[in-house]
Amino acid sequence: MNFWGKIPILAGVLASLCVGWIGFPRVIYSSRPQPVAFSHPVHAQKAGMLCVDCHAPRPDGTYAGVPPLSRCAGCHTTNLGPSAAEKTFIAEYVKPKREPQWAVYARQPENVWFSHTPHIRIAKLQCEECHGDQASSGQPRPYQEDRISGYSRDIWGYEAVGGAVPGMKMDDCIACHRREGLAHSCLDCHK
Amino acid sequence: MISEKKPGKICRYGMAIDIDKCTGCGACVIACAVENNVPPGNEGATDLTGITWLRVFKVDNGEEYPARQAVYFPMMCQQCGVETPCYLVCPQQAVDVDPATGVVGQMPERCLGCRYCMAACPYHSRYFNWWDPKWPAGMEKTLNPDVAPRMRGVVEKCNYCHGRWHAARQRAAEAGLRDIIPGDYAPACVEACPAGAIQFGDLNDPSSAPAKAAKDPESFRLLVKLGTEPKVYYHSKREWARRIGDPSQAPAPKEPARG
Amino acid sequence: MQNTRRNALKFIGGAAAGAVFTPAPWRLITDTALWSENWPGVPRPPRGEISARFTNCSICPAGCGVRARCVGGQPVSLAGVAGHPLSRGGLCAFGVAGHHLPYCPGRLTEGPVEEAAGAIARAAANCNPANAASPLAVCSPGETIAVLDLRPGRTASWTYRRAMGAVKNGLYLTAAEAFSGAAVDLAKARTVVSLGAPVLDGWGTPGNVLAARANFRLIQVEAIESRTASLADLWLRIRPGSASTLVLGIAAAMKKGSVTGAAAATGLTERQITDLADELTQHGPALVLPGYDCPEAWALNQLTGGWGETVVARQEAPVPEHWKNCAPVTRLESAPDGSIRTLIIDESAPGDYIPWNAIRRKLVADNPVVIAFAWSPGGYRRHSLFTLPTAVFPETLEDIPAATDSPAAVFRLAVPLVAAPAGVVNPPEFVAKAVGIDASNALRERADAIQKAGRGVLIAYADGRYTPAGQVRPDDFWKALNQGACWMDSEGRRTAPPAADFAAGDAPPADDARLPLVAVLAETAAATAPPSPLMSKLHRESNLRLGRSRAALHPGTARACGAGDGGRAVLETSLGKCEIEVVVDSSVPPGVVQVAAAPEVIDICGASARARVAPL
Amino acid sequence: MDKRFIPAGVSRCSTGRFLLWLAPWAAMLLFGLYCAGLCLVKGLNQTHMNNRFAFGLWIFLDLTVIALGAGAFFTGFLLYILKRKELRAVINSAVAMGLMCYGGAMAVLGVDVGQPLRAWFTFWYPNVHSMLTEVTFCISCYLTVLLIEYVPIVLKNRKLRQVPSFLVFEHELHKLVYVFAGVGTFLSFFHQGSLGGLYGVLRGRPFAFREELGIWPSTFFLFILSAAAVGPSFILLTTWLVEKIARKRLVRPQVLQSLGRISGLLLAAYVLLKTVDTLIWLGRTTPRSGFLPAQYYAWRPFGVWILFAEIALFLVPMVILLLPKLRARAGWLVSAAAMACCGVAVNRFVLTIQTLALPTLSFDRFLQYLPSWQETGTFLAVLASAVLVYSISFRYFELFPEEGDLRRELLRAPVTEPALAGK
Repeated sequence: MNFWGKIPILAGVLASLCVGWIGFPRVIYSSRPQPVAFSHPVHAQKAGMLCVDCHAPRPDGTYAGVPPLSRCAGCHTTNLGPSAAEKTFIAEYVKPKREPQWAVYARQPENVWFSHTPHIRIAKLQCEECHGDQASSGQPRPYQEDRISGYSRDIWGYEAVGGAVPGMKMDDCIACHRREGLAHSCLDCHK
Repeated sequence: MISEKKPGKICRYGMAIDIDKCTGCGACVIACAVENNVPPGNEGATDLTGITWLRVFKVDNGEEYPARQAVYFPMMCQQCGVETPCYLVCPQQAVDVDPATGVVGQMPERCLGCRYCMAACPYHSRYFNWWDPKWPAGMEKTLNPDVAPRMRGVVEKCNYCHGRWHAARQRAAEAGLRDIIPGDYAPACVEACPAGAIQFGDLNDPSSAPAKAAKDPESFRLLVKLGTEPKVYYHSKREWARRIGDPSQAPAPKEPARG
Repeated sequence: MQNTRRNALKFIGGAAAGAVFTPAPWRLITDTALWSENWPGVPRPPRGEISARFTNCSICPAGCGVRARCVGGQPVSLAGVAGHPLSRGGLCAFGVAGHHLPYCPGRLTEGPVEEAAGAIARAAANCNPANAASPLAVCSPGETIAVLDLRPGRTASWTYRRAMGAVKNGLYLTAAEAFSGAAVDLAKARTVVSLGAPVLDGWGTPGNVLAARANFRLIQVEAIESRTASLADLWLRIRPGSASTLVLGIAAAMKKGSVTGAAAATGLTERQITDLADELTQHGPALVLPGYDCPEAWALNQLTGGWGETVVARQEAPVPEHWKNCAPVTRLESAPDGSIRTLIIDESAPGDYIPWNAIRRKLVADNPVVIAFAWSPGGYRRHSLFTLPTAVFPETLEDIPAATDSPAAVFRLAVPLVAAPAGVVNPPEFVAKAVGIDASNALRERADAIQKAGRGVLIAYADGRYTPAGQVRPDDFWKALNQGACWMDSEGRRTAPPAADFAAGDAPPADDARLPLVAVLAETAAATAPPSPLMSKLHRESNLRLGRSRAALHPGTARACGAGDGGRAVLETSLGKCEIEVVVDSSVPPGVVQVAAAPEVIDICGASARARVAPL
Repeated sequence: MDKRFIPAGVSRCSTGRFLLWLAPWAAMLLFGLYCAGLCLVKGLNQTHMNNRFAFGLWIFLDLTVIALGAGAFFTGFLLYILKRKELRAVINSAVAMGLMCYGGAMAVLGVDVGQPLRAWFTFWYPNVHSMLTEVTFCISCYLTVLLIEYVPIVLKNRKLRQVPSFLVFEHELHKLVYVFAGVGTFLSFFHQGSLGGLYGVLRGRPFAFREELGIWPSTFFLFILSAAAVGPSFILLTTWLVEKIARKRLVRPQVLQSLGRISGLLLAAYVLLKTVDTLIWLGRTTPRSGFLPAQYYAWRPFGVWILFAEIALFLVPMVILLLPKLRARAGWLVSAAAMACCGVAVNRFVLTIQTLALPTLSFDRFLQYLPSWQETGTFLAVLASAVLVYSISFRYFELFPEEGDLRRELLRAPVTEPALAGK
């Protein structure tokens, strides 16, 4: 058939390429901001704190979860700075003793068994190696969640968040475990 | 995804079960279900559609009173070590045999529920989720965080309480060790048995109970002639009970007995 | 027109082709597969700090030591306490799932608290004329208010006795045990003859029994192939309900009397009976254990020489002096018929379930007031005017008296691992308050009294350390008990219990053409309380145990009744009928219907009764 | 009013009658879809399968229809590779039949698995040891081949061929038909074998387990042979059936007879090998795995009779089909073909259902299984959809290229008679 006959076909191809590459990735994730405009750099550089000052592991080395409000309130009894975020934090959370509902970027699916202990005590990994350099991450990224699977965007791995953090996808775990000769079976990490 | 260099100890976990000690109380069955977040049976569930990773069968010697005798057989996955039937047939690698522990693992999230593995298993120790898992209101608070609940339409089975294995490794790591501290890991049924009939250990370690059982002339394994090298050894002083392991000794078809 | 349509088709075709080269379709396939991991309705187990807490199981009188694995304070699994002097690390199937009880479907959480309190108060005031108009508790002289205690020997029991003592016409009733204050010492026994007692199936303290099992020869005398019968060294199958006759026969054989009658009644040969008698006398120390239907078998031990040896008197754990002036212990059957106006039944910690007609007989004819304390429906709730909800293990704070197989007195607490729902009442405190005495601190008072007596040792579960009670400060004693511990009395001089008489038990059920079968109770251990929902693993998902409202029949008998495996049917006795599900089982003797013990069943069957099974 | 779609030179019933014929099948299909929906939405608790009877009616159905569907590839193989030109008369019909069978099988498999959304994992994470992986790959590939082979038949439709580009496409495709036939033949041979292997590899089920020749259990090869042998019989049978229902001559008798002859020859080979295999299995394989052959047949209703019934259902048709005298008689020919089809059904039944019914542990019990109405309904849906699609194809496409010629001959015949007589 002649060139003009091909036009509709090409148009179709073009259309779906645009939708698939530009539209779709925006639509598939729902996004919500963190409750508080928490700034890691301020705490790390200005206050000169270490990761473990807030993200302290339990005695057995397991991760104790996002620090509770009480930990923040230890310092943030009153406004420590002029910023608006500071004011709202004190007013909305510290004063009424309301726990901020943090969204955890690195929350793995239910069937993943992960313990920080061997990764810290034996592999001697640094936080940054998996969580990325949060100390200079500035404003917290909005938490993005896959609309269908309900999983955090971060665990889709490096490429998914445009290199913002190192991979936390299964392939990334396996890659490292393979290097270390620790990949034996699915149940190494699944429960 | 089995890697070439394997640091750490290579185990072959197995069991030694003394059926002369077993009173069929069922504590192991319940402990197993509690440990592994197996839901209570659906209203429609029967002994053919329920989920019991560990099941206790009552077996009698086929005689009538007064010669009648019975033993109880705790049946869990026998963790076949060679030609593992379920592992070979799974079309999409939802089953694997861990070379470091010898445990046959089942990945519910990878399983598509074709049930080919169930047809392949000679011990019927694989179970299918015919219903959506349901717990009475509030009871889901008592679920074990070390084991992920399964969804409808997938196969599950005994994996020697893998949650406990993870926990033991966690404790080892706490002490800076790669290998599990000896004796720190045992499945729930072993811990629960009030008669101490179920013993657990590493077949590679000659001092372990299963390794000893493997040499004991009064020990036997079920359907061992199939050549799948099961890792569960049963022990009985009674000759008729030992013969049960071999179906060519099976009694003629008779009325069903409970179990 | 034709043309545009063709173009549209082309466009769609192109789009379809193009889509393949975008991430969209592939990502959608992946995501839907991932979604099936979080299938709606699959719960997420809560995470949290993992800790171990200790308590004692109060589901049955054994009171085994329990180690609870808790996540964020919530127990997620229970196990025995290794090295426990009595339970020896053992825990039965019911105990292993004990932490599910609060979530049993049908759990009671609300009840007519005020009305019940009023009724008790009025009755206690012995019909104050002011209330004469009220239909409740209008009692004439000679009528009484009574508490029926299904598990005597608890501190709660003392509170009830005090309460009833404070009431002018109060009565404290206990279940029809042959006698209390006696214990058996399995470790001493070489020969154990059980007349239907589920020795290896929940009798006494399972861990203790299994530990002693290797050292005694077990002879099970029972009509059905119970779990114990099938595992005993010797099983003597007798006619259902003929155990009492056999007891007398054995006694006669020991005195070299005639056993012909007994042989005829039980279906055993005379030889078997005389041999049994010889076993008891010659291979001592021997122990005779009574079953559900022949309490008088205790008395046999007086003839075997086991009296004071394998059956010993057990003194009770010390109690505060000021408790002692209280109502005496009255056995239910010795209470006059038609005398009780107001009856309070505490089944929050159940023992043996007493058939309702045995209780009903004692009540006044015209609208008696029955108040039941229960955490689950299905028990005496069916017969009571008021039912008050109570806490259940592991919500309760209560003590567990020594089990039958513990020669020494013990004191241990079932401590709350989870909070009880709002609206439940504490039965003893409730009754005490209603009659105007304060018992809110009874457990602590008891503990102090025990500690003050200075006898025995305190065994802490967390570290397994034994400390003489005398060396512990009262507060620490109480604290230790609340963190999971057991006080054990020191081994005193062995004394024989008071003499027991051969009170005739129930006669074997008379033949009845209309009722061709004999109903025999099975699974009598933990008969009253409904078990964890997870018990379906033993009841339905594997027929290891006979589930509630199920009855096992021999294939032949089933055919004769026209009942098929798994079919619904009606079990009928002279006392009534209830619906059952039939299980065909070749191990059941012909002519017998083996029915799982449950309140509604015990109400119509007792220990054994003539019955018929008719399919629905 | 649909006349313009009906192929030239053939007669078809009125639209009304056609719809009347479709109606009951459509109803059956709807019911079946409802049943399948129940199984998908409420889960497989709707079936009577259980942990012991993990496979049921559906797997039996799949194995059987795929064995019968083998008629498609084998006829193609005979026609295009072995150049049996007379089979051109039935090839289109055979392709349509194959499409029905394989399509149905795939659809049922989609309902049979507990998590259909994950079915594609088999392609992404295949386990090379698993026979089911082989089956899944081959069947889905061959289904595609069948579709491609079916396209020309559709495009040849009187109305569609008016579109010039379609005509070109159809022509191009037709040039490749030999390639597809070859590929299809290979795939089919392979997955028929894999289906046999499916049970033959079950070491845990001594009743099904067979020793290996090379890397495949003997059932692998037996299934190929039995499918190849019965395929032509099935085509023969269906063609005859269509003739009866449509009340028309569609092919020349020689075609059916040659189909029968081929079927007979292959049946002979099959019966021989099957017997040898059975003897080895009972005499060597079974004792080795600690079982007694007697145990297999100790349970009612599966007595030894089923073993002999299976063999007889192959033996008898073989004899009939090999004797030219009997083959010449339509009655004998067709009933022989029918018998062979039953034979393969019984064979698949024994391997699937009896295998699962038999206990392996000595204290285990024999099981009975009856499909639930939901299972049966889903099964009927496959049947109904097959009939529907085939009827439509038959009405609008040239499933039997010779039909037109045969009709013309018939019409001409009475005219010529008097003309001759006139001389």
